[in-house]
Amino acid sequence: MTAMTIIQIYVFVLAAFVGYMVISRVPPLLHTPLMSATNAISGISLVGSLVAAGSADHHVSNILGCVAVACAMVNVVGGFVITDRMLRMFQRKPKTPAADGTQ
Amino acid sequence: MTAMTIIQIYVFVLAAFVGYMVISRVPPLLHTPLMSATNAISGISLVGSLVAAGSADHHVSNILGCVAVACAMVNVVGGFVITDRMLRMFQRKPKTPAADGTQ
Amino acid sequence: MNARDLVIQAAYLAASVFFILGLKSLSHPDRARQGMNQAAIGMLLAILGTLLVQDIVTYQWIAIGLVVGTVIGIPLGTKVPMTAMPQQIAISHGFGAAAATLVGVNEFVVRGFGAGLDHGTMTALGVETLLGALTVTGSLMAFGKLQEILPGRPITWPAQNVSSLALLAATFGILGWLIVAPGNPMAYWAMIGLSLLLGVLLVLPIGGADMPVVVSLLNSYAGLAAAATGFAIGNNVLIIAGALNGASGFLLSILMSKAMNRSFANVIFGAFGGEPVAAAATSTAGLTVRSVSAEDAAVQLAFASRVIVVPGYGLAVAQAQHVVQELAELIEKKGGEVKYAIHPVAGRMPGHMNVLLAEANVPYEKLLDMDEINPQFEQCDVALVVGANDVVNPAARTDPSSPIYGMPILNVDKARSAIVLKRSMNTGFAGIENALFYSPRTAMLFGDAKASLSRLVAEIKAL
Amino acid sequence: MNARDLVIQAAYLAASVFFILGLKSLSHPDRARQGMNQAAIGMLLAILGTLLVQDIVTYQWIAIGLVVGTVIGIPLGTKVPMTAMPQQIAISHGFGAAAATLVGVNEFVVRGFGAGLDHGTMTALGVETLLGALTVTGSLMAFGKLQEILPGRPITWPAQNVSSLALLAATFGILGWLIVAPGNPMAYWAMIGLSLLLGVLLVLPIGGADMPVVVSLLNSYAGLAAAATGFAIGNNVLIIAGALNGASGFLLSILMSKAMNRSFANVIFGAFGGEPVAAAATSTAGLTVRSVSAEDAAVQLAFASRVIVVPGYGLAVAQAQHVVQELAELIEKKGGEVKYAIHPVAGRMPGHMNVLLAEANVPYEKLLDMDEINPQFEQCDVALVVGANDVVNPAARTDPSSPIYGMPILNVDKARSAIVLKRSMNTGFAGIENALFYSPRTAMLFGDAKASLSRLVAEIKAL
Amino acid sequence: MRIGVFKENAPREHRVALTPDGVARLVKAGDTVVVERGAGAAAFFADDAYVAAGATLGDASSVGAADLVCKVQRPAPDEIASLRDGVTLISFAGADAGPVLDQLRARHITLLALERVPRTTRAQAMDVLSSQATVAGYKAALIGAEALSRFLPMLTTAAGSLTPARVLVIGAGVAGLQAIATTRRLGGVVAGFDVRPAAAEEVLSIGAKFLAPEAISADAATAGGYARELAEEQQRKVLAVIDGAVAQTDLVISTAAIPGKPAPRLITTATVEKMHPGSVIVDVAAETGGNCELTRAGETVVHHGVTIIGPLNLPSTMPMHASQMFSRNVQTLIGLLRKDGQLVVDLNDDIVKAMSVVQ
Amino acid sequence: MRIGVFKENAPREHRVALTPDGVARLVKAGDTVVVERGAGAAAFFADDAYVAAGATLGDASSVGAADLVCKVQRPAPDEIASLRDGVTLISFAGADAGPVLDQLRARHITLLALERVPRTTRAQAMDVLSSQATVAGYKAALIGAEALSRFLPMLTTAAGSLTPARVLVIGAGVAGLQAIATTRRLGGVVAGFDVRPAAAEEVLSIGAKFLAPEAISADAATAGGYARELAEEQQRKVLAVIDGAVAQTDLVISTAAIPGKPAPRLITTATVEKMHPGSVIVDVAAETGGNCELTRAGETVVHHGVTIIGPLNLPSTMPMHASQMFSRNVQTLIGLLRKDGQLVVDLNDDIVKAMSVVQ
Ligand SMILES: NC(=O)c1ccc[n+]([C@@H]2O[C@H](COP(=O)([O-])OP(=O)(O)OC[C@H]3O[C@@H](n4cnc5c(N)ncnc54)[C@H](OP(=O)(O)O)[C@@H]3O)[C@@H](O)[C@H]2O)c1
Ligand SMILES: NC(=O)c1ccc[n+]([C@@H]2O[C@H](COP(=O)([O-])OP(=O)(O)OC[C@H]3O[C@@H](n4cnc5c(N)ncnc54)[C@H](OP(=O)(O)O)[C@@H]3O)[C@@H](O)[C@H]2O)c1
Ligand SMILES: NC(=O)c1ccc[n+]([C@@H]2O[C@H](COP(=O)([O-])OP(=O)(O)OC[C@H]3O[C@@H](n4cnc5c(N)ncnc54)[C@H](O)[C@@H]3O)[C@@H](O)[C@H]2O)c1
Ligand SMILES: NC(=O)c1ccc[n+]([C@@H]2O[C@H](COP(=O)([O-])OP(=O)(O)OC[C@H]3O[C@@H](n4cnc5c(N)ncnc54)[C@H](O)[C@@H]3O)[C@@H](O)[C@H]2O)c1
Repeated sequence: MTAMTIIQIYVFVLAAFVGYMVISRVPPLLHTPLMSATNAISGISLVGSLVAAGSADHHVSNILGCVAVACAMVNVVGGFVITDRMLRMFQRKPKTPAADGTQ
Repeated sequence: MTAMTIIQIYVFVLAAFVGYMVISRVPPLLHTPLMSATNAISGISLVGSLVAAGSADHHVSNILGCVAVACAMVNVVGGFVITDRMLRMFQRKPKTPAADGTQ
Repeated sequence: MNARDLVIQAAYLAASVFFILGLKSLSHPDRARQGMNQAAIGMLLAILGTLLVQDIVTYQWIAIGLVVGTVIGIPLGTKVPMTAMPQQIAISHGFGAAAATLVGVNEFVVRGFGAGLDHGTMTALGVETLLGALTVTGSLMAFGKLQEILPGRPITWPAQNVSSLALLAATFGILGWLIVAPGNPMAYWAMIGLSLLLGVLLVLPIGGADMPVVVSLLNSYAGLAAAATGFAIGNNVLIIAGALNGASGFLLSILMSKAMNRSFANVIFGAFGGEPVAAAATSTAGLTVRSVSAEDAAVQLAFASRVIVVPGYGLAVAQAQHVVQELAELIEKKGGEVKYAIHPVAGRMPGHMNVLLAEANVPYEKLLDMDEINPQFEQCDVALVVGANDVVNPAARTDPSSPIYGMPILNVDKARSAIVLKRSMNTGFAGIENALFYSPRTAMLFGDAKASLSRLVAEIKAL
Repeated sequence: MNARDLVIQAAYLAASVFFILGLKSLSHPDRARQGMNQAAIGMLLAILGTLLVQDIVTYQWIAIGLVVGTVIGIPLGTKVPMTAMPQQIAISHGFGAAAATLVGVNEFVVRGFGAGLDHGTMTALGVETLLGALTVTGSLMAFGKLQEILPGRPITWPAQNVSSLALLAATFGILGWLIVAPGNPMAYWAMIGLSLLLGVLLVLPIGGADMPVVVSLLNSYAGLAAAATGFAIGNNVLIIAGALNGASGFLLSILMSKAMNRSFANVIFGAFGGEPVAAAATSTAGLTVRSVSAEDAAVQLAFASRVIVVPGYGLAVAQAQHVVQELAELIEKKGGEVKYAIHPVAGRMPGHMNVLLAEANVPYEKLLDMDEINPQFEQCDVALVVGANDVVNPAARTDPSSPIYGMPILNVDKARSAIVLKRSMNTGFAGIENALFYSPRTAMLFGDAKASLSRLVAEIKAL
Repeated sequence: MRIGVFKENAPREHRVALTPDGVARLVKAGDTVVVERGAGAAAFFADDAYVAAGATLGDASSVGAADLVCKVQRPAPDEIASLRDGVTLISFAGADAGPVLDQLRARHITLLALERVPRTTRAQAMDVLSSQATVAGYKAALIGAEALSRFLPMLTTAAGSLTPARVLVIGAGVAGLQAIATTRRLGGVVAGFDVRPAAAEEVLSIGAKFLAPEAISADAATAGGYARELAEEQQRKVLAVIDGAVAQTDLVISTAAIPGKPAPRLITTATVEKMHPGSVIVDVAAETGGNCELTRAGETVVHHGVTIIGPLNLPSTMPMHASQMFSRNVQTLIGLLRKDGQLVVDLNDDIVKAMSVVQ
Repeated sequence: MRIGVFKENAPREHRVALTPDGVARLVKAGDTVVVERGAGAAAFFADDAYVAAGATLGDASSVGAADLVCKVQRPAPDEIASLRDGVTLISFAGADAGPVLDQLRARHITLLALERVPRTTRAQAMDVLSSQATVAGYKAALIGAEALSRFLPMLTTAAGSLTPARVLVIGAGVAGLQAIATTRRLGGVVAGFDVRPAAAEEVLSIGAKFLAPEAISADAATAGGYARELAEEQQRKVLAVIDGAVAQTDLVISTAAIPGKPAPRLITTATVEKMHPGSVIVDVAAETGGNCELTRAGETVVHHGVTIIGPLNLPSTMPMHASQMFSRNVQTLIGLLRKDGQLVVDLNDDIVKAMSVVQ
């Protein structure tokens, strides 16, 4: 195991901590939008796909990569669009100017 | 800048995030104990000092290192002991068995 | 390290920070939108950074992929009705996992079918492919269940327990073998096949009601697959985003199962469990009761414009008059409007509710009697029934054989939604069942009314 | 990478995780102790791991250092009275920062007085030394101020603004120069000297009351210095622990200044500011009033064993009777005991407090009249004065010229501590000043009583 | 349908069977209403208001000629004279009704007796006993508070601290619960007592204490929700509980009743003598003989410094609201009797059946 | 110091100047106390209790022979006869006290008049006016509630919804505030009214509304905290405000007073005629002429269906607690007069000075 791998494990562990802590106080209202947003983020495999699709190594890379890019892109685009629609429902209603009586 | 340094920066940023988030909901009651505990943790420079003190490179290293180890150790030991005393004050009092009348 | 690499790494670092900030904002209702935007910026930065990577020499395949993906992705996101969201997330997941799997396969293929891989990289690649493939089929199954293509009930088969465990063991066995001896394409393909099968078998035995939790768990797996990809190709943003996703998806599925009152263990080990747990209480007539958590009820109340509180004898027994008033004030502070519907015979003495609510200083103007309030239920977002039963029993309107037939009741069943606070499914004074509690628009929050109301207050304050 | 290195790295990773978990637990009152233990385990792992490092060949110097440090550290921690905690933390800090500085110096020296350093390492080393040295003298100054060796008031001097800024610029200028051309020992020593001076000048102009915030900020600097060391010698646990410390120390100092109602900007830029902000309201007699945040007051109440609530006319004006009762219930739920002290002439009509508290359903047994409650104030941890003024004015006992002289009062001034809820420093019915509000044992929580009480309730619930 | 409303001539009776508001609702439903002149005067409803509501005014005989006649108290012999033969009458039947019923039977008059409304959920809106007991309980609490020589609430003043009065309400039915609620509102420390098992929770549900839950007995309650007479053993237990409690009580309000029976004797002379001078007993059951041995109906007795009040016809002392509730009950009942605008006394209806004592 | 406690002989006076509890405290402080036989009987304090507290019982003449004599009402001529020459007397001086004072002066009797206790913070514990006004306000509210023909609280029942009664309390001094608090406790919708600026906040502070803050005037209050007579212009404004409010009011409790003057006339006959039949006015100021034109002291008048009650000596109708508070006030005052166990009437003390009307 190289020193690089070791430090990558550090990165992984720290990021996992961050992911865990960041979520720990989410109200149930946001469970679904959050799931949807993290779903969109999991489209990050797009990054790997791009490298594959753009490499000159092999033709098979290009094709597999291209399909992977398309798949990942569906995930990213679809995920964000769904999240957006969902969050639109949570726009806070404006405070109704209550006809305030005498105190 | 080497790839190693880059990834160390990642580690630094992620750890800083964790540090920030972990603290963000601390009640004022714990400000001082927490300050004291982080003070103890900042004695982590002991790690650097140990390496210096134990190295065979230079005699100056050994001496500087030895002083550094002593200083850092004061920090670590003093820090934890103070924290411990402080936290002892926060032992939750036992619930007084209230003489409960009829409801 | 050259300038181009520095730019890439800076973009990746920024992307990671944006992902973190985005997730952080997403867990707060007021900032959720902003959080989504931050996450999107992170994604954009990650993509742009990647496009600079030295290894990328040809852009045509990339362009094709991006266009095709966008063309499929947009309608997928926009056309679907809001009610079908969970299955859309599931399918969108499947695509992401497929991408991760393909990247793994590609890496395996171009490195001489594994021959050019060291043990470490093979580990990463293997985990990536395994989790990716499992997630693809798992997501499809979840989609099928949610879309009701597949039956929603847990599907079981003889020796399910043994067969699933065996399959799991086999899959991981092959993975171990591959790590020891990477250059073995047959083993690799076999592992992919088994993983695909595993995805199916893991999800089938889980009931439809648990699917959202499953989707979130698969999300976590997809994240871990991405992180593994990162290790395999040495890409930091993949590691970070993957780990973020892996951890938050995992926690989220725990939180979701808690909020939905499901057993998380049941979801994870559903495939290996014995009998799945019975889903919900069922009335004699075969209707089901929906129970709700205080958190969810709190959100519903906090965001409602019109709330009608229907107090009954249970309010009196719990002596919850002060808390209910506090809750009402809180909802009003959040912008909602709260009224109290006082049924003439609520409680056990004439004016019982009046006495209690006056004690809690509820202004008289907020107390409406039956005739005034009944037409307002249809416009009300939430009717909060606090320990009332007979006075909201639709049988009085509909069932001539009922002993309360003919008594005018409060039309809680006409409200857009109702939350009922009581301790159990026990009957009230008249001793008869109440169909309101089995209505799909009704959610039951079980527990002593005072305790439940206190929890609602605390939850709304925490929002 | 050999097995020894793997063990070291595993220890470091575990240490990092323990530090994180420890900090997390430390921010919850119930788990704080456990958190401290986790942090200590982390530290132990880090030390043990380091002792395995290949470069370490001789252990005698290490042993000497450890023994000397422990021998000094233990009495430092145990002998000091609890009231002197902040200065102890400051001094303990100074030692830690000195260690970091010395490690930096050593690294610089052994690498051929900087000649053998690349730009990156020099950057790390420079930052480490600068922050370390600054923290050493800064901590000593803070210690001096807290221990009252130095005057507590802000110390200023002519052209302070300009001189401090110039010094800062010079220090960082030299750092920049060193990074460009590392092999320059003179510059390095100069930078250390200037940094030491900077530490002095940055802390001197800040008032004694702000010292806890300064200590916490120096903590953050020490953390950053440690992280820089980590970069310089390529040690991950140093980077992580340092970053944790740097970020949490920074946030903590912001939180502390908020909780203490101080301006954080004033603390950071105190040395460059113009006039330091006036510390607190001062009575005509030159006494000062201590105002407290709702958070702090909440903690005080939540952990008190005996609380006496003293209601007055302000409670009635604010119509806060229901909230005060809610607060009392909450305190009792946390294990405290709450009583109400009813002064015969509190309010504006005979029995005014009785009417209100009965409305809020406060049990009669909890209402004690003056003769019963007065002997109990000495044992009471917190007296919570809600909008009362004349009835708790010690002038009635002590000042024969006062118009209320001779009236028996509630002995709130005898309580171990008092929190007073009122809107301003205005007088009550009798129109006279109240020395209680200027007592060092009294904290004022300004604002409408109902609003303040609601905040207290929310804060206690959030604990 | 023609409805008549009589004026009450009984002493101390200030209520009226239908208020102008009630009349207006009946007129709107298609009925015609004749009101005896001055019928509402004692309850502060002027004749003008009835006219404005759509009624016509008349004398007793024109009222008696209606299809359906409403009254509070059962008619006296001379009032029966003004009733048309075969008319339907809604009113209380009252105690010892035998001779009156015979007289009505002879005249073929149908009497729907208001105290016979069954205690079913559906009949609640016609339950005059409940509505009038509500008034009685409230009023009894006020009378007790007024008669007391001390404050009910606790008061901490410059002139010393006054302790709150301790109140005991015996019989936690409709009137008892209302008395508990009212004395609690005034700040008294209130305990309730009853023998029916359901009563304990109900007393707690208005925030009062329940005295001696151990004295409750399951067989004290009838299926209809009323209490029945106690077995001797049980009765002794109840007496002992009350006897033990009164010494710490400043105000006793007793409402215990058993339908159709004389009120149970729960407070003996010996018990009264254990009370502080200055204490007060309000015996709401005075009309049916009183829960206290010393009660004299309609009088106030002072025994050993304890004031024992035996009020009669409490609802009538609050005639406006008492009439309003009465009227609403009657009006709901009339709705039940109206079929296509005609009066139909349908003996298949369980409510009507239970109420018809003469037909 | 020898202290005497008279029995009250005035009609309707049931209080006693010192209760057994008060006597016990004085005895503990070293005084000797003589109590006239039967002095506490009307307030439910038996002679035995006095003896148990350390007093001796005596007749009027032995009481009159003490150093200091306590009484509630000013002594009638025959009672003065039983007083020793030169004795110090604590009691109310009452209205039109001229002849009595002359008589006392002639006998060299020092009178400390209880209505003259200044309104300073220090004197609050001796302020009999405040303590007795507390009782009066509470009692007025109960009397009003009792006299009303409707419920005070809102009630939603199977027999219809009853609206809460609207209450107006005029004069928000000690009695007025207590009346507001009590009617609010009972569930009324209460508004208060007064002319002193401080009153508005005080009314709000017990949760009631304040009627017409615009009618307040800064010069309506004296330095001592009392009200003064209003300028004509201001008076018109006040009358108009009240006139406008009563039509929506079910119960008026009026307590407006100006020390040493007849009560201000605030409710005219025309105003009364605007009220609903069945409404009630309780005029606590009846003793000093009444706030209402139609009030007759000690009587209950019904005008146009409105009941106007003019109660006399309200505190005396709650003799036990009224006496207890009175006694505590007197006892604190005695403490002020006791120097080394001797009676010293120190005219340098502002409280004593203010109270001494005859010396
Ligand atoms: N108002 C009157 O004058 C009067 C007089 C006599 C009878 N009644 C009758 O009483 C009934 C009144 O109707 P209602 O709807 O008010 O009451 P209800 O029908 O008796 O129902 C009350 C409900 O409250 C729940 N409950 C009891 N204690 C609770 C607690 N501590 N926390 C939460 N929930 C609690 C009970 O369910 P769980 O056990 O599951 O918690 C029960 O189902 C009518 O049938 C009416 O006819 C009225
Ligand atoms: N009880 C009686 O019978 C009676 C009758 C007449 C007079 N008095 C006199 O009244 C006084 C009573 O003493 P006390 O201590 O109860 O009252 P106080 O001395 O009048 O003081 C009340 C305090 O409450 C504060 N306050 C007012 N509104 C508030 C709000 N909304 N939120 C928070 N604080 C508020 C005011 O300070 P801020 O303005 O700074 O908020 C004020 O200093 C005595 O002097 C007594 O002699 C009593
Ligand atoms: N379902 C309905 O529609 C409905 C309507 C009205 C009343 N109710 C119920 O009917 C019940 C009785 O009503 P009510 O007030 O007219 O009854 P009531 O006037 O006949 O009796 C008053 C109370 O006295 C009690 N009592 C009798 N003997 C006693 C004894 N020896 N010791 C102590 N207490 C004794 C009874 O239990 C009752 O609670 C109540 O529970 C009430 O809630 C039901
Ligand atoms: N500081 C103290 O120790 C102390 C003690 C007791 C009372 N007080 C204060 O003294 C004040 C008056 O006390 P009181 O109740 O004995 O007064 P009171 O009995 O003399 O008068 C009753 C009320 O009538 C009001 N009033 C007079 N003319 C009026 C008019 N034309 N219209 C409307 N209202 C009118 C007065 O303002 C007063 O509030 C109160 O503010 C009370 O709080 C102070």
